[in-house]
Amino acid sequence: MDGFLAAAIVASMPMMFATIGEIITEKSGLLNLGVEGLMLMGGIMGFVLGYETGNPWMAILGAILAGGVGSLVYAILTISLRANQVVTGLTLTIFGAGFASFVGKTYVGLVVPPALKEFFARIHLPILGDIPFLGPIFFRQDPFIYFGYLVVLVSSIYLYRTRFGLNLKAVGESAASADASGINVTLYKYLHTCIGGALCGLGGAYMSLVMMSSWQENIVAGRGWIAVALVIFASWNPVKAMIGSFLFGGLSILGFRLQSMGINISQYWVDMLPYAATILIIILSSRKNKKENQPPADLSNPYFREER
Amino acid sequence: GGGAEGENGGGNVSEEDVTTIGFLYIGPVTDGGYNQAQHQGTKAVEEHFGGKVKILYAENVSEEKQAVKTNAINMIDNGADIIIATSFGHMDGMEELAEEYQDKYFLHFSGYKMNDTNFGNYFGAMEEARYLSGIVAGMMTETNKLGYVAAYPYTEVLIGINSFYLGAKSVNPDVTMNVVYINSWGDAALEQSAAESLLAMGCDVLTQHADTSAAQLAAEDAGCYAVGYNMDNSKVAPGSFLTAPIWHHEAYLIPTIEKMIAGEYVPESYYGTMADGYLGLAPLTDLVPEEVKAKVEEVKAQILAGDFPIFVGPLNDNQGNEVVADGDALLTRDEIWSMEFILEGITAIE
Amino acid sequence: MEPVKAIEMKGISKAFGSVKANEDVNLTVYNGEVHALLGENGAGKSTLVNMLSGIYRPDSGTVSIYGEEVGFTSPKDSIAMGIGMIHQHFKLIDVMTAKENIILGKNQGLITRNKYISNEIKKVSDQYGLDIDLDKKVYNMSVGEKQTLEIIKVLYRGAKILILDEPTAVLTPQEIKKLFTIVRNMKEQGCAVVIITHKLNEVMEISDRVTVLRRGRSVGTVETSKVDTSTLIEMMVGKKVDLAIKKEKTADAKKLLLEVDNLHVKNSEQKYALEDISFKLYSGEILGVAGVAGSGQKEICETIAGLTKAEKGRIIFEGEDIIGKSPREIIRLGIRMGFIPEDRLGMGLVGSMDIVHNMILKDYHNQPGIFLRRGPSVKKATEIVDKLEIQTPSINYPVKKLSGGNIQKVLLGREIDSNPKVLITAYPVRGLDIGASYKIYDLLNEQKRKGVGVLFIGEDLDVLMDLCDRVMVFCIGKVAGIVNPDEVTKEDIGLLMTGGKGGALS
Amino acid sequence: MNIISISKREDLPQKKEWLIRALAVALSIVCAGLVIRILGYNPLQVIPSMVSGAVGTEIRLQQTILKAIPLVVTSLGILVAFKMKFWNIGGEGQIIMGALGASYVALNIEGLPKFATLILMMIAAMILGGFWAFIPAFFKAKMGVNETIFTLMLNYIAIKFVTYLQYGPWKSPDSQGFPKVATFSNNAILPKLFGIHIGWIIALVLVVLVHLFINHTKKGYEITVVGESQETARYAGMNISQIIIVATLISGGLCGLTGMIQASAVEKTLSATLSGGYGFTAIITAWFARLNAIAVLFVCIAFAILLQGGAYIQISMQIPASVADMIQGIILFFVLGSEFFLQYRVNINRKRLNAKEVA
Ligand SMILES: Nc1ncnc2c1ncn2[C@@H]1O[C@H](COP(=O)(O)OP(=O)(O)OP(=O)(O)O)[C@@H](O)[C@H]1O
Ligand SMILES: Nc1ncnc2c1ncn2[C@@H]1O[C@H](COP(=O)(O)OP(=O)(O)OP(=O)(O)O)[C@@H](O)[C@H]1O
Ligand SMILES: [Mg+2]
Ligand SMILES: [Mg+2]
Repeated sequence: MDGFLAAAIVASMPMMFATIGEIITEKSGLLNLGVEGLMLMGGIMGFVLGYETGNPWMAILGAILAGGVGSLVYAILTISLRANQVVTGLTLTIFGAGFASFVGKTYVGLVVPPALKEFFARIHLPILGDIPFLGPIFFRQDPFIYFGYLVVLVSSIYLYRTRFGLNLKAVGESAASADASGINVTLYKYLHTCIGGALCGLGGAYMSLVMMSSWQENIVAGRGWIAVALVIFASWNPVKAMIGSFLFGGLSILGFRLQSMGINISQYWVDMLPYAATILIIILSSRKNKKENQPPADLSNPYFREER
Repeated sequence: GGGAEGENGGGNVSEEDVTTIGFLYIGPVTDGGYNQAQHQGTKAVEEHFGGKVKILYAENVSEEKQAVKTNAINMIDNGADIIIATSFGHMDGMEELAEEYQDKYFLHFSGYKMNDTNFGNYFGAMEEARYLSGIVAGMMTETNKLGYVAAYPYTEVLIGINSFYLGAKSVNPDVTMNVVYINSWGDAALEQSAAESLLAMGCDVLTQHADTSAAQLAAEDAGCYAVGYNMDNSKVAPGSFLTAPIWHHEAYLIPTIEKMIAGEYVPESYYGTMADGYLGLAPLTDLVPEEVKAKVEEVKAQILAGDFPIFVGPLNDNQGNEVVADGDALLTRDEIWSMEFILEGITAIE
Repeated sequence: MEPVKAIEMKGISKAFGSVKANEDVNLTVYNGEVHALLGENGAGKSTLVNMLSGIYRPDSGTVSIYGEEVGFTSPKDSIAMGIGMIHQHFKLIDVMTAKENIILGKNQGLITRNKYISNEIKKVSDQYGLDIDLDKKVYNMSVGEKQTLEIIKVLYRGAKILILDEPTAVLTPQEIKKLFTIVRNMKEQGCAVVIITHKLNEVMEISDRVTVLRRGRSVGTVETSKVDTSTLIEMMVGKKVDLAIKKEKTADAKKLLLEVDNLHVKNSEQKYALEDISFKLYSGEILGVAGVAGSGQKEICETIAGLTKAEKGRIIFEGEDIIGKSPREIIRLGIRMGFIPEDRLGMGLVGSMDIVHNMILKDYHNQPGIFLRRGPSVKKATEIVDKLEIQTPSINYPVKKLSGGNIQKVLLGREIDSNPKVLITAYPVRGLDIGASYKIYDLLNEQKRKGVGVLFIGEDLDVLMDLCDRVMVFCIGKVAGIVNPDEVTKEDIGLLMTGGKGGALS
Repeated sequence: MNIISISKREDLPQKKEWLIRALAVALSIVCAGLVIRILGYNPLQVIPSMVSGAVGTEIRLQQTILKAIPLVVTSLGILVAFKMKFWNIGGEGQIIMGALGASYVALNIEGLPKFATLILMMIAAMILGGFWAFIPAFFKAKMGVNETIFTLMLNYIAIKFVTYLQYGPWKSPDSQGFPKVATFSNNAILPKLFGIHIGWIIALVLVVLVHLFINHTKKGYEITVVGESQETARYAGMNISQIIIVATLISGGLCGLTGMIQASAVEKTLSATLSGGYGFTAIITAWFARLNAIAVLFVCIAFAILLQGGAYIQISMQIPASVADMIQGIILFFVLGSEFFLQYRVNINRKRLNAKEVA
């Protein structure tokens, strides 16, 4: 059981990074549907830099840069040039997939160098790792996952406890009001879109560097889209995003566990389960129509100060 | 404009004695599995014919028929005389094109359709090589539990599962096997997750019938063994890779293309065997002890001799029903390809 | 001693595309002065002050604050210079608390320190005698509370120059009084205040000097004490006009049109928004509705129009009970009722559609067949544009691009065109300049003459008393009284609105 | 200060609008060329080859049109939903479900004349596709559930479901063990006209019908009003739930019809891959067409040229598919960016610039 849950956490990580990335992006009022493309770009650039340099930090840097630059393109188009966000996001997905596939051409099937493997090996955390039941699930994981926990923590504090988080929320709720309050709306939007993109890139890199420890064509396989859905599931809260990702990660490998234990339920139905569960949850969560659970009010509206 | 036409529409100006062959692949030719194996065959063809053939290929040709036909037509537009499509879902597209382009040849791998004039298909008795690789697995396992990562539950995959298990069982009567279907061909992460589930259940030798090397890598991480498929991946997963049942597509393609160039090809439904050299086993790696190698060689010799049926009765399915009676055997391709069962000793959903 | 020039704008021009919103405008405001900006709708008042708040940048001209020439590139720069702006439309974040709104965009360390900040805010609000619940969410606030919040927000930033763009448009007389106390308070502390309002009595009451804008140009600056309202109007419009509401008595044979009886309506939070409302509306009268904002005005309109479900009670229109009927059913019954909702673009009109397509909004479904016939509405649109003198490039122009007054005329025109027997209007002159407002009053009086029963929801008590035959006063969802304006004073009505006793009941 | 100022354009003359568009496309091609160069190919060969590969010969043009057909029909479906601000990104799933409906008829109903069979298939496709859009619409209308995610999730469920049918209960006994649904009988296959299946006629007719529907019918008017403001629709006495449901039924129905066309005319069977990404691409094309049905036709043809051109150079120049994807992405980025210059004017204030230099 704890083996399954530990594996569920691994399976959830790519989505968790991407979901939090998308939450931060959406908090600034931008709906970036290019998550899938950003994850692929981060995945390949992380892998290529890691593979070529053998340096895990370079790998991470590669992923962050790829996600950051990809979302910068999105930001320029949607923030400064006010292009439609949905269409730009879809285009980013097309581009990102092409980019990753092209750059990754000669890397498919290659395995990360030993230095990286070692760096990203599981670490049994002292004390925490020995907590009964929870320890083996949460605290005997790889450092990337610990970094993931940190991202949840830091982003929660950032969003809910700092003035930057407050300002960010204002930007997403009403760019015009935030602007009138003296907040640099454009800067906030750019910055958080790029941070969000970088996190998506890290989510992709987790797949290529740690989870698979090899590059495979189309490695992300739809997880970016799930992340977009999880944002709503999580009602823009990083902690809930983590829980949602765990749930989704768990559901995505549940069928395999059941199969290997010889429990006879059709994998086809199990395959549908995470999607059906997402639907169920967004239906349930929309019933208690709390204002705080709603999308940022200014989401996907372009802002131009002189416009009314 | 017109100038560009001449430059790149090379088809129209192709010299008489150069034959252009177009290959359609379902994935990238560097996938470390199915498509790379196909492409190795293609390169062998190119090498064999030297300058006499020109190869065109398209990767990631989805099984949407329009995509299949568009790619093939673009190849014909660029002078292709022979189109070879390599995924099951490409079949119907080939069938229609064969009708539309009577003066071109069409070949399809892993299907069953053909016509009398210009469209044939080819496939192989992979159960032979699977059986051999099963022997390796059966002898290498210590927990007596094998794990099998499979794409979808249907006949082709069932044949693989059962033949692999029979091979293992022939050398290890206590062996059992768990199968996990992932309902996908090329999703590496799913293959890996499935492999990890199997490892968690105590399986210590894995194999897969899906397109990537993820299961082998997962086995390596867990310190277990893996039998691959399609490709010799001894370099990808040196710590786990034992062997793999593999295709030698060139063994069929070279003579067939020769016939086509000569205009002597008569469509057939080719079903290659190890004896034909169409199928084989990747060299057993150093992880495999000598006695295993010897056993494999012994059975291989029998298979090559052509008198070693794989599915010999009595066989029960995992519901306890007799599926092949004592003294009976599945001998013909048709008999084998109506398989709908999973053998006793294998845990798998239906 | 020479007073300090807080603001000096010289030769300011600003164009939006081909629209010259400001042209060579000059404005000087001194410390310790309340300076009113006056002008018709679209004269360029908001544009001018928005250049002080850093929202717009002037195309040419100079802006000096305390004698120092500035070039604001964003509101941030303006705030830093001590300018606090209260915009025509609230700039608040709905889902945040009062406190969060106040500290938005302020530099004060990384982590928000709750206790400390609350105390700071308290200090400021006490200083000006303002009162606010810091933990209340904006979406739970009344308009008055929001206005107070905006002011505290500005004061908390230590603004020395306060700019108010039509702050009184949505306030009750009591709230306006409170606001003016704060303004005087600030003035006494040496701050400079710029205030924009269309209500001349307010200009006369609060300001020291007035600058008048006309069509983007500054017409001149005068001392308030040295002019009267008609002079100001003349400066604004450019010619002498006589503005007065002529209340006409119509023929005595009044017919009962609408009877509301024992009406109860709940709001979305399942509380009673309307409780035991009963009144009668006769033909040829204008029945005014007065009340503090949010006392049930919106609900009474929407319930009569069939948009909100009633808990119990009856609404009898010429003998027919229409309670529980949808708007479509009401129309089907042949009941001709016009409704001008409070939120013009949010409810009454489709902003992105042109005048033609807005004309058919309520009767398109009476057309036979599945196709939409435009012909009749083209004619109607042309007529209405003509008759109401709507300023628009063409009848095929999206209504949201029209100015507020013209938008209102389109809506009113459509509703009147349907020959209604009852006309419900909610705040029809909100945000309109005097000229436009009086045009609307004239139109309503014309309807009254034709025998229409008009229910007029208003906020300006002077207007209510001048225009209406009877005034129904709402207080927290109940009818506090129905009075004859000739027999009561403004103060009486004010008392009724706030639940105080007294006033002549009719 | 104020050296660059941006202002909204009033009414851009048509001529100038097209000039800017053309400029954007030209610029995007130049940039795509640059990228092609960086990737190690010769843009002077690649780009002309793309164009000639899409329209150079009759056969190529046919391929382009075959791609445009499903794109046009799906885009029209997406357009109807988007008009109402119902963000339907479930086109893929609706296509698949439509194909499923059509296939059910094709495989199970025998003995009807060809025409009747085809009509019945279309109806079934539109019902199932419509139903697949109706589910999220229902929840949106009744409970305000976010439709973007709902429709997206339903894509996956539809695809998994049809995969299940293909590998399970609907697997043809004649497919010799392979996972394949039976091929349709000739009765269930759309005929051809001028060498291309009559899906092109259907698409053209639908362009006109949808244009009429949106702009000239009462329902179309209602849909636009509801999209603009539900409050206004309520005020006007419209039955909002009913309008939402009708619009999504039409939207999903049109996507479903795409499924029927692809299943009947192209695949001639049901397969889980037949949606071919059209559901997503149609969002892009519908948007570029500014939700105008007539423009959809042209935008989709332009996009089909991009798709076919991309496929063609993969073969003719043996460029990987990924490069074609990247070129597509770059061109779209530029066109997206250029929209800005159609709506805004960027003024460079010379006077100030000079003043600054002097200072
Ligand atoms: N966003 C916009 N885009 C284009 N034109 C606009 C825009 N906003 C306003 N206008 C133009 O400005 C004119 C006046 O609009 P505005 O909303 O400023 O009215 P106003 O000055 O408030 O006048 P009033 O309230 O009396 O109607 C309109 O006729 C319209 O043409
Ligand atoms: N953001 C904008 N975009 C386009 N035009 C604008 C904009 N803001 C103002 N205008 C134009 O400038 C003119 C002046 O508008 P402004 O809002 O300053 O008028 P105002 O005097 O404040 O009117 P009101 O009394 O109605 O508030 C308007 O008529 C409008 O045409
Ligand atoms: Mg104004
Ligand atoms: Mg105005």
